[in-house]
Amino acid sequence: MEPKDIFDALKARFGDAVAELQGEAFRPPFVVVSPKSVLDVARFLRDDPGLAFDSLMCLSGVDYKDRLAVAYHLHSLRAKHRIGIKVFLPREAPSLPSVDAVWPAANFMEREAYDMYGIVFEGSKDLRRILLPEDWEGHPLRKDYKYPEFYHGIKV
Amino acid sequence: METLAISLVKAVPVLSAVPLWTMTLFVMVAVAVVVLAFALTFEGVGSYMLRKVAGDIQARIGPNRVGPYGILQFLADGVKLILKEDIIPAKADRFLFKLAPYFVFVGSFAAFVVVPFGVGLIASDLNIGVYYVMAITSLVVIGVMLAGWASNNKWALLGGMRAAAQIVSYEVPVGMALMPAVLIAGSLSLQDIVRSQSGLFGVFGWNLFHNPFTFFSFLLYFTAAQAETNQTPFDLPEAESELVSGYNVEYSGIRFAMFFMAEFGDMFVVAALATACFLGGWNIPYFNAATLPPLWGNLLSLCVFLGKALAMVLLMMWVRWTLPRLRVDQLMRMAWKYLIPLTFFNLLGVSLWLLLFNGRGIPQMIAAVIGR
Amino acid sequence: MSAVDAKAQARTEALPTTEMTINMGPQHPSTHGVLRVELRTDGEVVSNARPDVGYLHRGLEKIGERLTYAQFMPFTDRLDYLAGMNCNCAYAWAVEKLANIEVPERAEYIRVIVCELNRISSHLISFGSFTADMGAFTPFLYSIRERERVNDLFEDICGNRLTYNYARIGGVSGDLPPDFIEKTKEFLDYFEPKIDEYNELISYNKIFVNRLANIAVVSAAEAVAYGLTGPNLRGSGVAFDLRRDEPYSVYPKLDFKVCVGTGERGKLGDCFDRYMVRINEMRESIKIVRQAIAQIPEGPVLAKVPRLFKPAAAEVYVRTECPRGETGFYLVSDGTVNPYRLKIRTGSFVSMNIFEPITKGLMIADIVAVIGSLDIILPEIDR
Amino acid sequence: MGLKAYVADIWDAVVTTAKGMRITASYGVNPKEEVTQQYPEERREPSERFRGFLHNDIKACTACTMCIKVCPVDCIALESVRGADKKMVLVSYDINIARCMYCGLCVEACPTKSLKHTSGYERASVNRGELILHFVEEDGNEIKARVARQVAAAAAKAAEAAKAAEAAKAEAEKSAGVPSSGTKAASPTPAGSPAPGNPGAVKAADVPKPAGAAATKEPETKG
Repeated sequence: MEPKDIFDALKARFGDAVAELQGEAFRPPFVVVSPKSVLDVARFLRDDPGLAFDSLMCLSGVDYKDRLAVAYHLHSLRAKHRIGIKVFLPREAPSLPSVDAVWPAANFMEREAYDMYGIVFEGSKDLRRILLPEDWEGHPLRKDYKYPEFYHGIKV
Repeated sequence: METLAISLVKAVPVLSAVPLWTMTLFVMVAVAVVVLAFALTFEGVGSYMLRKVAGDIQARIGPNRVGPYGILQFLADGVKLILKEDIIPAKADRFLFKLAPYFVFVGSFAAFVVVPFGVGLIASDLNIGVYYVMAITSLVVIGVMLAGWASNNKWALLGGMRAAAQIVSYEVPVGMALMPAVLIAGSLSLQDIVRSQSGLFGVFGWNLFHNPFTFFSFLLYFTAAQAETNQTPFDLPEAESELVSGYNVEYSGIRFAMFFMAEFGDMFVVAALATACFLGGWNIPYFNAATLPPLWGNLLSLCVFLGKALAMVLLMMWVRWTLPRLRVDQLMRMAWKYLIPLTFFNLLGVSLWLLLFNGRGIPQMIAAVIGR
Repeated sequence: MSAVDAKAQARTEALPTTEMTINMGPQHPSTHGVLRVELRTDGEVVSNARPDVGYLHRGLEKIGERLTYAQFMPFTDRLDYLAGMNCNCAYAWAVEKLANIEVPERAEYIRVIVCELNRISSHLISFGSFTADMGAFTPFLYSIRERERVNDLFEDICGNRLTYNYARIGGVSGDLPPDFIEKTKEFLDYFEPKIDEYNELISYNKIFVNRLANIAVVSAAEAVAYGLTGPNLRGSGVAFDLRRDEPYSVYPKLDFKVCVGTGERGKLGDCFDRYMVRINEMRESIKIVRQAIAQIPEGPVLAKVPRLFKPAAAEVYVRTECPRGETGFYLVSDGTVNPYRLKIRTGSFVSMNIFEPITKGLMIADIVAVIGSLDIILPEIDR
Repeated sequence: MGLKAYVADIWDAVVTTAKGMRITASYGVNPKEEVTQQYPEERREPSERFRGFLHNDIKACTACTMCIKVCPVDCIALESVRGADKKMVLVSYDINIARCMYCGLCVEACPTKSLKHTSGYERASVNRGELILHFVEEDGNEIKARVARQVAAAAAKAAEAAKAAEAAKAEAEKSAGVPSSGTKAASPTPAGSPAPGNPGAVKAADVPKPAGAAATKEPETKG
């Protein structure tokens, strides 16, 4: 199915929760979804026979200076098509429901997004820092991240 | 030992002033030192041979830096291990930690007593030879478990437990697989077993070809012995890739050297038993070594015996560098479900065979038919 | 419950045995790098194996945001150092798609040749270290001997044996040396019979099969749900290979079979299947390299790309088939010289995700088998 | 499990072990297979594209700082002064081979091909100072002083030439009445300081320079 049809299917199903289709400079194109309805959109995308997005290729946090975003790249092994889902989040307390119930692959990637951007995934099976030590302050990949001077007395 | 001591006193009359028991004690110590010297040199040569054979099999060279062709490598290792710092972990059980290597070394070295090196060359010809070896080698189990427990390290503990399970449960097939030789020779003493395979029938005098059951029990013995000495298909107690290094993970310096030497001591003892019980020990085919003057007779039989023993050690090394490692439960299943039933069935077979043909093997029967 | 069981039950309550927690790693002979697995075991049986990654985290994505597109290329070798060429080319393909750069035909063929040769050398290491973990030390040395010959080929072509830095945005850094084709043919002819030798030596060995069959079985649906890719996915019977299903570069012109797990020695999707997929994939790679050598055209090897080129502001997700699964680059460019966001999704990272659920109830020796069969490598996980 | 499976199990184990041992024996017996190279004695000839330590040919180098801009880890630092003839004179050119990752990007970016890889790879050392290769043997300050003198001399010559030109022009003006032009520009400040803004660059200044720059002669190209 073409991204346009996927977007229309989602728009028909979820109405205003699905904001817009970022089409032209985006390969694969992104469907922007509101944070609250991510879990339902995800479940629909996987269970709908026409869409059948059974494999989550990549889940990544992005920092667009004025707001954060979580980009999901989905692929369907059966229907052989791809789509991107983007969710914009405020910079202060970014949080959205976790999708590891829908795609178990998401757990490690969500933990990495939490570790690097501080995005909290509610309802996640096990949200801990994955790459950095547990007691590290700050989230390095944010644009406004300042290098800490010392870590446990070791000069960073 | 007394006969030796008395013959020594006769040779040197001035010694008669010394009471007899000190003389026998002196002779015993001398023999022990000679055998210990042989054991240590074998352990060095064995480790060199192991690494050279491994190198050959794995398309590489093996040690060739210390001494010509790397022969002195084991000396270098020995000196290094002696000079290395001997660390005892902080919370280790110090006394048991120090004690463990001695158990393991004694367990493996004491078995050299009954190894039949030559016609007259045996530390002491115990009439319970095979039974004695079975008993003394189980000392190693205590040593390994102590080492595992005392080094206060989870990996060592797991290694120790695995070693306990493995060595104990493989004692049974090893013992049973040696019984056919005892049945044929009618005595537990290793010298008698070797004499029963006298060389007059040439190679066919060996127990190996006595009857199909003994041939089969040789294979079983070889497999069980590979497990008894923690060789690769069964080297779970010090499985490098799983338990970091098993029970000797916290040992260093001279204590580690003792574990290392004990392992090669075990390997030689097991190979010696195999040659003695199945491959005709020091018998030279078609030739009776006893007819030679004592010095030459002993020397020749010693060489034949060492040749066969080293061949067995080589076979073990060859298997060691080919096969992967078993898992613990598969190890146990193999011991209790495969080796033990087979050895018992095999023992039954040998005894029935001896009953039916009242003690004569296939070669003897063929010889009788041809009318030798 | 019979009386005997009751008595046994009472005794166990009287002597409760607590579970032992062992730290396997981060310095451990068979964790293929700096991985710490927290094992909660009851004796040998593992009740929970929780991986802890991050010991090798160098912050490649943060570095990517500081460097220009061309300057980040040497860092991609450090992603999966056993398959440097694949990661180089993966990054190059991603940036070329982002900036719509045309790559000359000969450069594409060279990239396919070096990627497939690197796949062979990477699978050799995974085969060698896997058998070494299972206790057989000899095959490891045979695989290293073969890999040395591939390293020599790479040294001739790009000057380095491990961190190649060979691909460039728009092509490759240097053309093939004159005798490269002969040397490669000679290597392939030498290497092909060796695979059958490995199979005879270790793959179908009874002990090896017993250690791997029916261990950590991953069903096809589970594999897809957990996002497994590459040999781990195909080991569970899903015939999905990016080189064929999402063709890129000159792969459509080359014909090769996608090797899939067949449940040869146990249930479909066990450790043995994942292992056998890698062995068969080496044979396929030989076929691909032979065809690529035959069809390679003449021509330039590097398109004209300005050193500080500024791609248009766009977001692109490009993934390629690497030996350890799919390596995907999610590039966000804001029109400046440096990438705005450079997300690297790697196969080992996702394989590590499935490690905890599939190792419940296995023994310690099987944990080593699962790590080996998933063929994870830590720099790719921690980035 | 049945007797048949039991025997089949044993038979399979024996056969596969025997096959495996046949292969290990085949390698064990023929010594031709040994592939080990005795490193210190037999040295393997690296291929001619081998990327060893960098070597910069000072005479050809025009201090254009292209290599500094291209290096991902900022391990090259150079300091140069504009000479009398407007070309840049190298005061110091250092490469920190402890940071360098031998990626070869600088060699490709060097317009005059003065920076090349040698085939040397043996330079382990205990102190980090030795890992910084200084390609300019002469002491930095002497070069600066020399260049400053040349610039001053050139400026002085230019000034006289200008005065002479003015005098000539003055007469020409008396004869033609045209106003005289401006004086010469001030002497040029030393450009080419190491690329600003990369904190990691090893500036020649802060490198611990022992008395009289330790002129470590770079090994010739064939290591």
